[in-house]
Amino acid sequence: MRKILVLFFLAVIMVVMVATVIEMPTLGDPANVTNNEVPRRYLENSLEETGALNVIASILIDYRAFDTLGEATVLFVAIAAVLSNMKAH
Amino acid sequence: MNLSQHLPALIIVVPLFFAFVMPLLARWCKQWCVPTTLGAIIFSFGAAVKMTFQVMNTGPFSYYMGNWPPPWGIELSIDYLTVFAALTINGVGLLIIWYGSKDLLHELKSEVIGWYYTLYLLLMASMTGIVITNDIFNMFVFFEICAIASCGIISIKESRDCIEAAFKYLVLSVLGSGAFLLAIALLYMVTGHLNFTFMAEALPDAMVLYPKNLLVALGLLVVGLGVKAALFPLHAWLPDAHSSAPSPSSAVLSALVIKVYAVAMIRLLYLVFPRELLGMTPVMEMILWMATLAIIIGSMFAIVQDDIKKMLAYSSIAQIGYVFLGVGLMSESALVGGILHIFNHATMKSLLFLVAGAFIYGTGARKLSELKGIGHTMPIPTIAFCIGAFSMVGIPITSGFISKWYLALGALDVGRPFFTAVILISSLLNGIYYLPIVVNAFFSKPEEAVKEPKQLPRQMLVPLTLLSIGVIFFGIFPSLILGIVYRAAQLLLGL
Amino acid sequence: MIDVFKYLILVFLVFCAVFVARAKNMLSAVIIFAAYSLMMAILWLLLAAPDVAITEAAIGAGVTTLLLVAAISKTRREE
Amino acid sequence: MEDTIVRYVSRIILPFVQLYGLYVVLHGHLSPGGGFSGGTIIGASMILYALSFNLAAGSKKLSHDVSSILESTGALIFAGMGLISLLLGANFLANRIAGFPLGTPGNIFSSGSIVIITFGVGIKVASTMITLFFSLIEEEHSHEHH
Amino acid sequence: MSITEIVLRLHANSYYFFAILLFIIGFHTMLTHNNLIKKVIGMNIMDTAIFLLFVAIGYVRGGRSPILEPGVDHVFINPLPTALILTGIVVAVSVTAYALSLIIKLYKHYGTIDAEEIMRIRGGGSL
Repeated sequence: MRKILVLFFLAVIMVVMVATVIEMPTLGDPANVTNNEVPRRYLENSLEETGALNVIASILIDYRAFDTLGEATVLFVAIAAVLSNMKAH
Repeated sequence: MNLSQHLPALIIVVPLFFAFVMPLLARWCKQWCVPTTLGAIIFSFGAAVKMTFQVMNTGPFSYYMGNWPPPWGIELSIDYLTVFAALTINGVGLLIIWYGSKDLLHELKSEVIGWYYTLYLLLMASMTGIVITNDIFNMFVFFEICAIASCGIISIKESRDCIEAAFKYLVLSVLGSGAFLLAIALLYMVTGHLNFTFMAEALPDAMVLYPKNLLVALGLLVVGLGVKAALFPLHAWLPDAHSSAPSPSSAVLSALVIKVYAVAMIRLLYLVFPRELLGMTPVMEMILWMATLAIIIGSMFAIVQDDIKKMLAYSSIAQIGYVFLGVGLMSESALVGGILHIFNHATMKSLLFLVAGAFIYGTGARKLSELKGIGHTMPIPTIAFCIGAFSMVGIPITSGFISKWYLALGALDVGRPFFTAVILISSLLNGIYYLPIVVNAFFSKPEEAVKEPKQLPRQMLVPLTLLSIGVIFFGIFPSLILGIVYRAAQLLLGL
Repeated sequence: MIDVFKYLILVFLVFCAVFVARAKNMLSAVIIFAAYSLMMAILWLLLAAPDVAITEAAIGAGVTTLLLVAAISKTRREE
Repeated sequence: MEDTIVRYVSRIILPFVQLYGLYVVLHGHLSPGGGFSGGTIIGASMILYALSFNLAAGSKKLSHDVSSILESTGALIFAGMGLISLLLGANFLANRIAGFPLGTPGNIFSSGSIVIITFGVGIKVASTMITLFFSLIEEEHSHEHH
Repeated sequence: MSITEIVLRLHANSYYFFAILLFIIGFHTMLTHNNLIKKVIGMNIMDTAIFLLFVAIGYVRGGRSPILEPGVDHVFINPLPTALILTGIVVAVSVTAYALSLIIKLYKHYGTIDAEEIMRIRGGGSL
């Protein structure tokens, strides 16, 4: 019974999501709204603004470095949680 | 270098920095752990106070990480709501860990206490980050830190219930974050921005072109944040997690962590999504009804509990309902009541959990039936409990009364007296489960278990006293905090 | 041509995801999951995101698998 | 896992894997990769070492003290670079505006704070992966006395 | 909208479609399986599906990976989603490690990693 209920629930989600996928902006279209001034500046100015050839690295560690500090912190908190859990018992 | 100009970054980074140092301190100079933790949180609290004055004098401002302006870099936004939340988090968090510095010694094994402070500092930093950031992906990263750290301070205790509760909490948190990340993807796809301000500008256009994307994203956001904030049908993890954890963890989880997600939800719904979209869908109405059910059913569950911490945990489900009631009613007074309740519930629920911890510390008893007559043997914690309980019920001159008053007024403002009735009924229900404890504590003969309690050390008594004074003080002089809450509500509603 | 390749990988991913759920032996579930991660890394190469592909191959297929195997070796192997 | 062939092969392979990991870390700003992937590769090579010889040897190679120092150091390098840019008069985690020299694009020592932070992240991730694995696999020694 | 049009749209957005499909499968594994390690694997599948969706947003037809060559002009993909997902992957592995350590401890205390059996031992509730 529970399994059928879960399947029904997931089917509903699937239908809604597929309807959304049909409406979504076409994948890979250069005219998509995501290709706005944000990636343009990353791609055109990152060399002179950060000096890195790999644009991903310049986003990761310069433009959005605070995210990456958070990411390093996630690893740190995982260590803290795992070690405290393993030592406590 | 002008330090005060960088306070928005330092309020997050200083606790983070000392959290990174903490394992080294715990290994080689143990006695420095507590002063470092307290110092870092005092710094953050001071920064929050300084920024409050700045905001009240000169208006909201923002801070650009790495000097990159918003659509490219990460922006921290300091406005009335964020600074209010940062103040609450760091102020209450400071008192809780001050209390915890003694209480943890008997609840945890000595080799993990250093890790507890690490996790606590990370939790503080991430909560401040969640409320202060103006970037949705940055918020997601802080969500994850917050989720793991808050599970970590549950599973650190040596008991199998804690492990099980932490696992349940982790799984549901991860589901919530997954829904949130999917929502970010859907929103980014149609707006091209991650910054709240820029997203808000792009959304009205996107709403015309891609309505389904936005509706699905809205649904995912409400569900994802609802799971984390324990909004009514999604609260299954809360009672176990909050009752089995060490008392300081219960206090911080109930008082602060679930509130932080409520603040995130308020900011997203009011500042990012266009008002027409919210009007088009019944999402606010749904939040309203979920909040109502939370208030009634949470209180009912709390009545039948015998374990004091479990009762307080169920009461938290009811109390988060008040916050969301204020969110859903969408009137100025109701929003003021909801936001004010974030602060008021943080103080009174942390007070109650810490008193419960003090009872357990003193007598080892956690059943309500064993705590009869405790007022004779542990007078100060019991008086503190009375103050917290009165505030929960909403008796005048306590702070709980003020926020309920504003919520009731807000419900009348929008012409829905039904919700005023809900607030009254829930006060009655709160009375049913809090007042017998108070009465039994003072007017029954002491039970065997509570006859000769351990004396509470000063580090535990002072935070309890300060919190009870705070509950009374903000009940008598609410204007001190209402000024900033009013401005926050006006900013959110665009008045 | 590249479309056919893409669909092959995508369908393979779906099969992997289904068989992970159905596998009775935990170790084989983990191995299938490692294959899933590697295929995902290849898909990300197709999407011109080599950084994510390298990271996924090292973390998803490497470290996550190791951690899962470690957990299985400490618990039970059969479902 | 006391197999001669495994030991022999891993003894040959390990230096190359570690060299590759170091390359990925140090060239993070020039080619795909970076602190996270490179650090994971180095960490995985240490785990391979531990698995093919025995766990005690692996643990000895990187004792708990060392790994906790490395983790904190990596994270502190990151946060420290941010604080240094505060001292230099820019906002937190600024690079060029804080006055870090960008150097010639294409060199290993270019792009200011990026290369230092990548190195710090590499250290941190490598030691984190090792610690996570060993803490999951290790027998607990403390559970007799409670 | 006719069937052909729907199929064409799904073909154009095939990555999105399969990402959603994988998400649902992972979610299903997480909801219905009692084995806790299976739940963790399902969680990972769910996460990678979201990452696939996110990376696909950044794709631009005919674009190259954003490694600059001074003096040469190419069409590049949008680098922002790629950078975000690098963060996401590390987050996922941290959560996995912590969840597994909890599972090992659950096994030590209850002698099983089956959610229903654990519930039976504790009495009541659901995991």
